[in-house]
Amino acid sequence: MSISDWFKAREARRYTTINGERAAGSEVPDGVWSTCSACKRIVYEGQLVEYLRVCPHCGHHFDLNAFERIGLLADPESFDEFDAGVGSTDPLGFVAAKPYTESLESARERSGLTEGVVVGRATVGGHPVVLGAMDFRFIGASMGSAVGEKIARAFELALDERRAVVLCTASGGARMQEGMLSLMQMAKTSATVRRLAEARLPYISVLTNPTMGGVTASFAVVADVVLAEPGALVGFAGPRVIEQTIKQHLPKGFQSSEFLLEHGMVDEVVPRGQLTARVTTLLDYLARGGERA
Amino acid sequence: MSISDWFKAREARRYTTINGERAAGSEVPDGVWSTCSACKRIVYEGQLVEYLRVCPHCGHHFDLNAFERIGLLADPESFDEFDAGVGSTDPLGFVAAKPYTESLESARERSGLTEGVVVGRATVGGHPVVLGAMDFRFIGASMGSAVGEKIARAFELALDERRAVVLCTASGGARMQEGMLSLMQMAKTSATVRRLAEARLPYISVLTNPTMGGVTASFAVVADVVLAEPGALVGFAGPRVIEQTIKQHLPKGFQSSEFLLEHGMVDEVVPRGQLTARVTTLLDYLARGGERA
Amino acid sequence: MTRRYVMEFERPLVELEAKLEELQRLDLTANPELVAEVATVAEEIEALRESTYADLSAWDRVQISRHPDRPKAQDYLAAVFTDVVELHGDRAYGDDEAIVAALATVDGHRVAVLGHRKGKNTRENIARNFGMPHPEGFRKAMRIMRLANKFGLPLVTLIDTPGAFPGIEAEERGQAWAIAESLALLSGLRVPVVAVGIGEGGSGGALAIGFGDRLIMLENAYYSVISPEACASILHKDAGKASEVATCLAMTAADLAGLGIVDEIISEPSGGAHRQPEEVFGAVRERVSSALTALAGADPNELVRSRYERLRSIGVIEEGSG
Amino acid sequence: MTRRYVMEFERPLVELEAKLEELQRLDLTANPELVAEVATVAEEIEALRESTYADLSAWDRVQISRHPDRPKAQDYLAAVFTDVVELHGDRAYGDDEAIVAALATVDGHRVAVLGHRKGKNTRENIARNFGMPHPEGFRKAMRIMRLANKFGLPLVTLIDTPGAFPGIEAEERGQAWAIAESLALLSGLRVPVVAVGIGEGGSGGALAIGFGDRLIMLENAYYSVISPEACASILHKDAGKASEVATCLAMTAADLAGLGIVDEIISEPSGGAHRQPEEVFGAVRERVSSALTALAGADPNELVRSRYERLRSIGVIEEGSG
Ligand SMILES: [Zn+2]
Ligand SMILES: [Zn+2]
Repeated sequence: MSISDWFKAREARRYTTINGERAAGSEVPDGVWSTCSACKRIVYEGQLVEYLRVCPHCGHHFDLNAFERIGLLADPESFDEFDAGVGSTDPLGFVAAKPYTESLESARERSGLTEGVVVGRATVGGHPVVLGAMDFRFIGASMGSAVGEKIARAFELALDERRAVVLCTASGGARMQEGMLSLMQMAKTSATVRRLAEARLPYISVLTNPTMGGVTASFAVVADVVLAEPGALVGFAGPRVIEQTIKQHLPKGFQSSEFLLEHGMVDEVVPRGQLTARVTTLLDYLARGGERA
Repeated sequence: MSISDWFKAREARRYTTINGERAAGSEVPDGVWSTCSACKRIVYEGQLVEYLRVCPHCGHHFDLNAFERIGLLADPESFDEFDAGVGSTDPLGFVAAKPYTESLESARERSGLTEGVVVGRATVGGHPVVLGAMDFRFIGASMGSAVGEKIARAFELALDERRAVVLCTASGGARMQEGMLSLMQMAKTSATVRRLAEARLPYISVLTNPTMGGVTASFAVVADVVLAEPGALVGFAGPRVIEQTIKQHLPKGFQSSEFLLEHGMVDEVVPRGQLTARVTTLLDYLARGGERA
Repeated sequence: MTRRYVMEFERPLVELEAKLEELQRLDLTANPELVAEVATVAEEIEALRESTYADLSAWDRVQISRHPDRPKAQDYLAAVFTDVVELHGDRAYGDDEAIVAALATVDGHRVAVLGHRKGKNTRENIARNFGMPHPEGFRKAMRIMRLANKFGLPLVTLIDTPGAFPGIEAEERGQAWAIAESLALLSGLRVPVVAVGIGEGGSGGALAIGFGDRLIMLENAYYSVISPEACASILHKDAGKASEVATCLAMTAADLAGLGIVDEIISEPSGGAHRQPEEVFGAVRERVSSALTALAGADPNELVRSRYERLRSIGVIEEGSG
Repeated sequence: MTRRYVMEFERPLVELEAKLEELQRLDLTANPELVAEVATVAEEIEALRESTYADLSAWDRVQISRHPDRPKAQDYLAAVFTDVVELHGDRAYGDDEAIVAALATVDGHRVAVLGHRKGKNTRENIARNFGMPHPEGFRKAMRIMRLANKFGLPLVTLIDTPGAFPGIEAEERGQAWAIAESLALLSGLRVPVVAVGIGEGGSGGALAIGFGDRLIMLENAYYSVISPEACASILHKDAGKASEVATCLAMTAADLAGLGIVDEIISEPSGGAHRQPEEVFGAVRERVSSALTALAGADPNELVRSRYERLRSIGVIEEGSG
């Protein structure tokens, strides 16, 4: 499936089409619209496309899926996916509430993806990169064997071909249905990042909403430059786990991108509209080094 | 002058000999004694020697001069001083309140030293090292050109002869009478430490009372293992400067060795009686590496 | 008498033992009819003890791994190692007592040691945060990893934590960042790394110091991507299903040996390591020493390469056409 | 009209200028006798202006270096550099606004930039702590030094701080440790380092990012082991003697060029850089670019060696017999 076909199919599923009923007191025409989860106002599809799925009223960044992210960053027609068929199996025969195999199946059906991350070769601002994006719709883009394997291969391929790596992360954490096989992906992916770093090839990560747990605590944050989208939730422990542990409510904005910036954890919070230009400029510095521009 | 001669001459000047008068209500015999600055109790010289100049009543560590420190750490007869004649001059013609040359002269007279640090070859627990100790009596063991030069040479010689470095620090900071020549010694000495580190030769520093300012913020703390004597005052800014800046009193124990341990800055607070054994054990690990003991 | 800590699965046994004790306190000469009963109960106890400790479930082992009397990292440091010098601090923020770092010698091998450190009592546990490190704990560990690397000291790690601490300050100071950096650093150390699971192996906080060229686990230690309670409350909305989930998660030493993640299992005395600690210390000393001997003299590039291959091979996937 | 900030040594001139302004406000056609006086005052002003700004003492220059309108690091970033991407944070504790870090391009040279950052007004100065970094500021700087080193980007530093902050939290988080580590790291970078003194060069907090392969200073910048006020209050028990002490400390660009510490001096417009910032920006661009061009392509080992020799040669000693 080409990216543009994929986009169309995806969007078709996503929009709510008004059937006669209108939101009370508002002037919604017949057509396609969404409700902003932050300001609760209605946003028309045309606006959303124009604003890269950022709410024109309040600036809230709607979640993007993997191919939307890639479409945003990759130079036109430059993305060439690899390892699209790599998927997790059910090595532990895991059944709790429902079988893991069922979760995998329904995730594949709903998303059209084999796993929670999409990786490929691309150029960004003309720089050859390995570009990857996680897709939260796939079991929360949790990292099991397949996500870990695809990330590891992405870094290895970048090392072989002397490319930079650009990753957009989004994940609920480790995929518990694969037990320790899943936890060990944290060490495995971090080890591949280290090898890229030793080769002095740049790695830029873009933390998007939400990036939590074992993904944050491994390959997501050990990049040369760490960017974050406005308002993304990023952290190690989930807010509910923390609240249960410390028996108190968390302050507003806790674990947001802006909170992380203040605490020294990310280089910059970059609005979506500026992201591609920013990544390009960073690659100008890091992928070409210090010779004259 | 041999160390033992030096010790005798030094001690002779240091003791207070009681002339008829006795401390009220105490049973002080004729003889040699000191008053502990921490608990104000009287300590007899015999006890002080036995306890390595640690108060037998309260454990307060009396300041030691450079040769006392060296005598404590070096294997008997192993210390061989170098660069004893290196001294600061007065490159800026500095006069404020009194001429710098006068300060240098009187420091030399009082201490019997040419400068605020003594360095030499030695063995410690059988390990060949470069051993150095600062002497607070010499203009507060402040770091001017000569202290910086002696420290730099100490690290260079250790590098040449593949020795470990063990330094006991004590300093009021940079020697302001040498202006920027003094400040630059911070960069110079830190650069020599870095070279030793690149050669994977160990450097152990022992922070003693007081170690402040430009000495703390350069060669004193960038050691592989940082030890501190109990109750030593160690920091960057002096307590009075901080109090003036923040307009409040400092908490008790602020900038003490124990405070630094709690805040992660030193590896261990080691009572003087255990120091030589501890440094020896550390050298066993670091100077010999990981082969079998 | 201190009340004995009773694990769930031991309860029937402990109740029977209590009954026996009660019987024995009676004057048996005055109650001759009880003599037989005492003998019967004693026999029952023997049988029950055997069955109780013979076929432990994953959840039983989780309880043993959390037993308050179970030997802790500092007990191993005292019993298995000699010439121990503890090193403190991350040189930036604090000294996290939930991580212990030391230079130490085991059976003649000079090494650096890192471990999660739980307390033996409430006071200690509060100081050590129940063995749950903050970021500065992992940063202290990284400092010691670099020291070991610099001076060619092999690294031995002792894994025993419920997990990295989930708290406000831990997040503020970059818990995820500290763990990730530790993983990357540990993967590239040019000295042998021997990791030993001695108790709890809770998620990322365990993994941060919990892998290497060898992974040895005590029989009743666990190592898991998530605590069974948390897993149960997410998947079943019922933490009470932890026992069931523990089995699914394949978190015991035996499970992990089956998955090729654990290299060696050290068997424990019946009932757990706390019953005969000396026996366990001896076994750990022997296994760690053997592993260090086997790894000694390895070319650093080869060590890093083979550790990478170890990690790289973990995971079960299928390759579809995409 | 905003009240103009007046430096001590400018006061006589400013008073005379005020007088002239007053005179000019009068109706000179009604007071023809004043015409001559206006001319006289104007002449006096010209003469006084020349003498005021001609022979500046060290203390005068200290005041210029602290002038609130003096161009700050961020002004240089905006005016001298292009394609600026600011990078934030130390990845461990915070983002210290008293240090600015960026990737930037100067006259075609892609570089990393570090600078002390003061504010332009009270609000900014509070956020930036008047340009006095905490340890996390130096740790951010170190992170960017490592980044520059990794990717072969030369480093340009802009020095402008009263000093590292002397406060409780700064000491708690290891102010001395952070500075010392920064000194050691900077000394060993395998990329060209060009340091530029643009304002205040206060002690260890300046030095932490304040030396390299070239040290360029603006004419009225200072660089000193201690502030003249602090030095005077220690040695004279009288901070009022700062003016006198400033001369003793040999802290001006000219003094330091004489000592061989400063390589180049960029002259400033009469009265200071704030009078004609564009002129200064142009000169800084040109000198930094020249220095980078001269250092470009140098062998990294040679760079580190020659930087070491530079540092190593600083100091004046006598070699006695001991
Ligand atoms: Zn909105
Ligand atoms: Zn005392």
